[in-house]
Amino acid sequence: MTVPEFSPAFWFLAGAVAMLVLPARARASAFLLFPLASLIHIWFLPTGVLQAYAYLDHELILLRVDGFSRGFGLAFSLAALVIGIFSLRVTDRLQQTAALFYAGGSIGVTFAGDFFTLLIFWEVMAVASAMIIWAGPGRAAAGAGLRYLIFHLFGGALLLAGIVLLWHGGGGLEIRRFDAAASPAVILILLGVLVNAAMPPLHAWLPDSYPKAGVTGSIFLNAFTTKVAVYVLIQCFAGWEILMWAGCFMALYAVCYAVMANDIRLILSYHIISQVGYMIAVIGVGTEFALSAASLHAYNNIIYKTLLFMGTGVVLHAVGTTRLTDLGGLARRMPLVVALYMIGAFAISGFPLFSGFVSKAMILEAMGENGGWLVHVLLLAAVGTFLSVGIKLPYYTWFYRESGLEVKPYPAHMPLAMAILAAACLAFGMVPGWLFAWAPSAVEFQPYSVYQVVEALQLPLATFVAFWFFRHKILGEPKIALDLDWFYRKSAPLWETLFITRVNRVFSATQDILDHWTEKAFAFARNPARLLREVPDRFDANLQRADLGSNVGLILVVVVLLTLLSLW
Amino acid sequence: MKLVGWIFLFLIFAGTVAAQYWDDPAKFPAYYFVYGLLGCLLLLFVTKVVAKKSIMRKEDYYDRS
Amino acid sequence: MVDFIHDNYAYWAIMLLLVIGLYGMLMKKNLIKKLIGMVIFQNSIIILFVTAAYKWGATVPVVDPGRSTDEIANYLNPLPHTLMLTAIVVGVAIVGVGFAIVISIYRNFQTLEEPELLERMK
Amino acid sequence: MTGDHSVVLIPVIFFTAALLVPLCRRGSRRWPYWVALVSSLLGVAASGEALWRTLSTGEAIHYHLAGWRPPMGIELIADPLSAFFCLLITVVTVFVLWHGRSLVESETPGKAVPFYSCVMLLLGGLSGILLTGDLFNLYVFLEISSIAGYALVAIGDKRAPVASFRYLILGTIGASLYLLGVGFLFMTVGSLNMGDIASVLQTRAMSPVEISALLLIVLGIGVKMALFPLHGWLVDAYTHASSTATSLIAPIGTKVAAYVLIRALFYLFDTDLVREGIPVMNALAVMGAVGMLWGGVLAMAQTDLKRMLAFSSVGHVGYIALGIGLASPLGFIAAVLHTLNHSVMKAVLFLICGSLRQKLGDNALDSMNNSLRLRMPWTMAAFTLAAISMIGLPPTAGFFSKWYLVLGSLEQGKWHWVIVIVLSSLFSVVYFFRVLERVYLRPQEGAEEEPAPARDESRPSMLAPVLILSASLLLLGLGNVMIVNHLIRPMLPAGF
Repeated sequence: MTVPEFSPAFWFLAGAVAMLVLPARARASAFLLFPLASLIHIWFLPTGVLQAYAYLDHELILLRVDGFSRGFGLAFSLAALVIGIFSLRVTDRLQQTAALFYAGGSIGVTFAGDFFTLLIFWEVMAVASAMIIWAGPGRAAAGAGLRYLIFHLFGGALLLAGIVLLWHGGGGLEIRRFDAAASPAVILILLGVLVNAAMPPLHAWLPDSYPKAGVTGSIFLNAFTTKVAVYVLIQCFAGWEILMWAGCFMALYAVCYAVMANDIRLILSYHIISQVGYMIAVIGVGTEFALSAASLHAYNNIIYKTLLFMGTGVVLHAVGTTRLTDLGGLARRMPLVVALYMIGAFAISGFPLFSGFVSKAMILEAMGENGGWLVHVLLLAAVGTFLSVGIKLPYYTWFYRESGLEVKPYPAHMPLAMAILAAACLAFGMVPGWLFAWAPSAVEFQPYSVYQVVEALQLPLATFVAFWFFRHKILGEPKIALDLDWFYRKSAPLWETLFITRVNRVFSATQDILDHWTEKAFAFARNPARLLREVPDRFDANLQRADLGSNVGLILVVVVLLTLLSLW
Repeated sequence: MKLVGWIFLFLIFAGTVAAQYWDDPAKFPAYYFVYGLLGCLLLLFVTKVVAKKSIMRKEDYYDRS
Repeated sequence: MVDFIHDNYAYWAIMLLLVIGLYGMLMKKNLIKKLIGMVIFQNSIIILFVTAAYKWGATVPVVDPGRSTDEIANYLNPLPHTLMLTAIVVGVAIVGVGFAIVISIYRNFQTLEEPELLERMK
Repeated sequence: MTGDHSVVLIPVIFFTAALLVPLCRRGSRRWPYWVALVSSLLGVAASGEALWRTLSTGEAIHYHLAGWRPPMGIELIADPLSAFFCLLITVVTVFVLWHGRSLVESETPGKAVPFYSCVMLLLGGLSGILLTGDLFNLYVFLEISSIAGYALVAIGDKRAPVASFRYLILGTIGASLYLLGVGFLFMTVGSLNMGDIASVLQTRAMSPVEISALLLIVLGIGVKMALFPLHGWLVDAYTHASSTATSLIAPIGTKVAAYVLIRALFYLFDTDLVREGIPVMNALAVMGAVGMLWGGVLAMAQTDLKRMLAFSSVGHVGYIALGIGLASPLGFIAAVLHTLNHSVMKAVLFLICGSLRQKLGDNALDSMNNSLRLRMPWTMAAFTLAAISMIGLPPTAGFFSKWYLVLGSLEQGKWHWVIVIVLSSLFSVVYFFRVLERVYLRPQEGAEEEPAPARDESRPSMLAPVLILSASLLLLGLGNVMIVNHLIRPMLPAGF
């Protein structure tokens, strides 16, 4: 079957435009058409460079398909489709438009063949995702959205700088694997990508903003930005040994914060970082098997992470709060949601028979062969994952004690969307071959070895035992743990004074001084004795204007100066 | 938790130990259990004791200026 | 040196006019005086064109039986003079617009002294 | 002397309309407006036809006025560059007039007839500047358009006459400097026809008189273009003129001056000689760069939207000057592309200023808050798009001209310009996000008690041009490859 050869991102962009004109009633259902179209389109796309335009002295490649981009594209489209089902009740035009732009940007990056195209879709993603955060409730969302946007524009600037350097250095702009011998251009690109991958210390935007988006907003956000970054890392930076260390550090660092967090969406946000850490670590290994492991883990992650976020989304929708210290005892009121959530939780914790087990086993295998003792760091992170997502979150949310909160009914399409994803988790876990079919290269791997199963059972078992003995101590108090966003959030007034108020003052003073001295100079020319006159009032940007004579004088000075310079 | 649950968990544990021993007798059979237990305790110690003293703040920390 | 000054005396006069015009715009506070300075400045340039096109001993470009038409030096180039007619018209139009604006400034602020005007505009 | 009269038709249409407008005041009150609009549309058609013809044949169209051949007579020339600028200014005028139909009446009651007459005069003068092939004729058209400009600025608020007077004095100095330069050139070369002069100048080295002539022409036009230290008239004039007048003058006035600069530096004089012999190119680039920073900094300090945009104009004129100053094909492309983009962006922004002024009464930034987003969502969306384009984020139009500018600077290894461009983009992020933050995020005072403000969008005749222009920013951005290859590359002077 032949299909039109344009970037599937355009389905989403067309959808976003359609959202602008469609009436509210039709929007939510029409929303589903575009991811579906993209899904089918990607499924039938052949491999290779399919859509390219000559631009200046290089090519803009809008559509380049290989094993990785096909897999990521399918996963993104599926996520957008299922989240669309979950949010059938949403009527906010801004959010729906932004969501499609956002997904379109992600798919556009996935199929981009050169850095220039990538950059354009990258910025579309940044702006659209900021819009999604802004659609969240309250002032907290507004502030977090602005911080998020600034952070990502900064990341985009790093990327742009790297691309300009790359172009200037004569290296073509097509997306390719870079050698580990680092040039400034490549380092800048890496940093720009790592901002989106939420690599500590560039990660603070993620836990700051994701929990503040709306019910469906944070579900959307979790699926795309970081995974797109993972995709770019796979394509360009595979085999960079530093990523192995960075990824392990990232996985552990975020898990610690997740254990401390008191907000269930914050726990899951930190787990995005932690899971991306797994992928980055294995990208650092760089063998073909390792890259398959990274991408399969990313696909699984998109699926089960979305499932988990949907679970918390239902809680937020039904109860109105996501703080663990306020929740408890809700299981009887939403048993189906608890069951579906637990499937996701088991998947992320890597239980046998669930999808996470397969890809995690691949990661541990690849790391064990090449990374030495680093694999133990990942195991420790796995302990923390099960502790916070698998036990702490569900236990205090749905069991433990009666919170007495009122539970609003939630629409049936929410658990329906969750059920689709849960089915995928189970299917990929029980029949690993279905998962391997998505892999960019053929995978010869048997996850269900005694060694893997034993490890995957004993670790959570021990975690559960430890948790049970301390279960009354772990809940703690309604507090937050300071993360690196402290540096810019707490110091914002300082920066404002330093870079805005002061700078403004300096420049207004400069103008003041300039005005003053031109005035003085002409006053002096008129009557030298008047130099002793006092200074004019403070400068007001709106009202102060130099007199006409100063302007005429300025013209005269420029003419004379330039003529002298030229005729010298 | 009821006794039945604990017995069930112990059976799993015993099963894994046996399977591990059967697979590779040279290895310490409950290695991952011990590693998980110690790791979990370490995590709890770091996050609940050390962090509580250093980086935990009230929720309205950023709103107060 | 003296010759250089003497031979080009018309240009010195033009330079003087130009500087007077600039001085008026730069130093005078009254808007009318600034406008006068502008007119002087503009006219000095017009005179420059006229002067540059003048030739000693030449006559207007109307065929004169007493003068040979083969010798270019006998006749003036009429182009700059006619151009300057246009330039004068343009200048007059600008002065007209300038005066109209000055009147409306005076209506709005009751002054034509620039420092006072800037003060009242705040 | 062929039968094609479309070239001469463009100024003729406008001058005729300038006379027709006062004549038809006795008819319906709407007549002046329709005369102006229809003649602008005719202007669009004529210049579009000229542009299409010169692009398709690849040759400039020469029209000899009254049949007198140059160098005796005056000729009008439409080559891709001038025809493109003609099309640009007429199209912008159509949109501004469309938007201003009710605004002119409400903002300056009773002044509609002189207003439209002046607009037509302005357009006639500007199109004359663009089309003429004679340096003195250019001066005359320059002064015609300037006189109309002074009058347009004077039709504004209470302070407008003062702004207009300052504009008049400085503008006349600029024009006089230009005339002085033309005089010098005429004295040494003996012709006023651009083609003649070019053929003489490009065969020999320049004498000091010719160098001074070039400097005087560049600086005189620099005053009209509001190049950085010569920009004293611009800010007040844009702030105090009526909304429609500003949105007309701001996008096209300075751009036509930029055209004259391009014409003089790249077509009249030998570009290589200019670049090597005298520092005028570097001076242009430096003045442009300083202007970019200066305009950005002062724009950040403003508390009035219109004045802020005026300062940002100073900055963006700097981009064009920098592009010209690079004196390379990429710099040329950047300059022309930025003229196009900036015209459209500034038109959108100033038109929105007018819409806001009609609804809010003024343009003070302090009074803006998120009720605006609810009251005028479409207008604000257009504003956001234009602001993003001004900042220069892809894929909007503003990005690409900056991109070419960066490429042009890098090509010559001039890193400092890249830093300046990035810095000035950051400044524009700051001053535009100050506005966007207010419009989208800052809550109304006492918003809890009051109900959310109802939808109060400006009328369709004002909304439509704003939306079309801002949407075209995306088109210009996405189609920039086509524009550069098919439109701007044919303009490149022969030496490149």
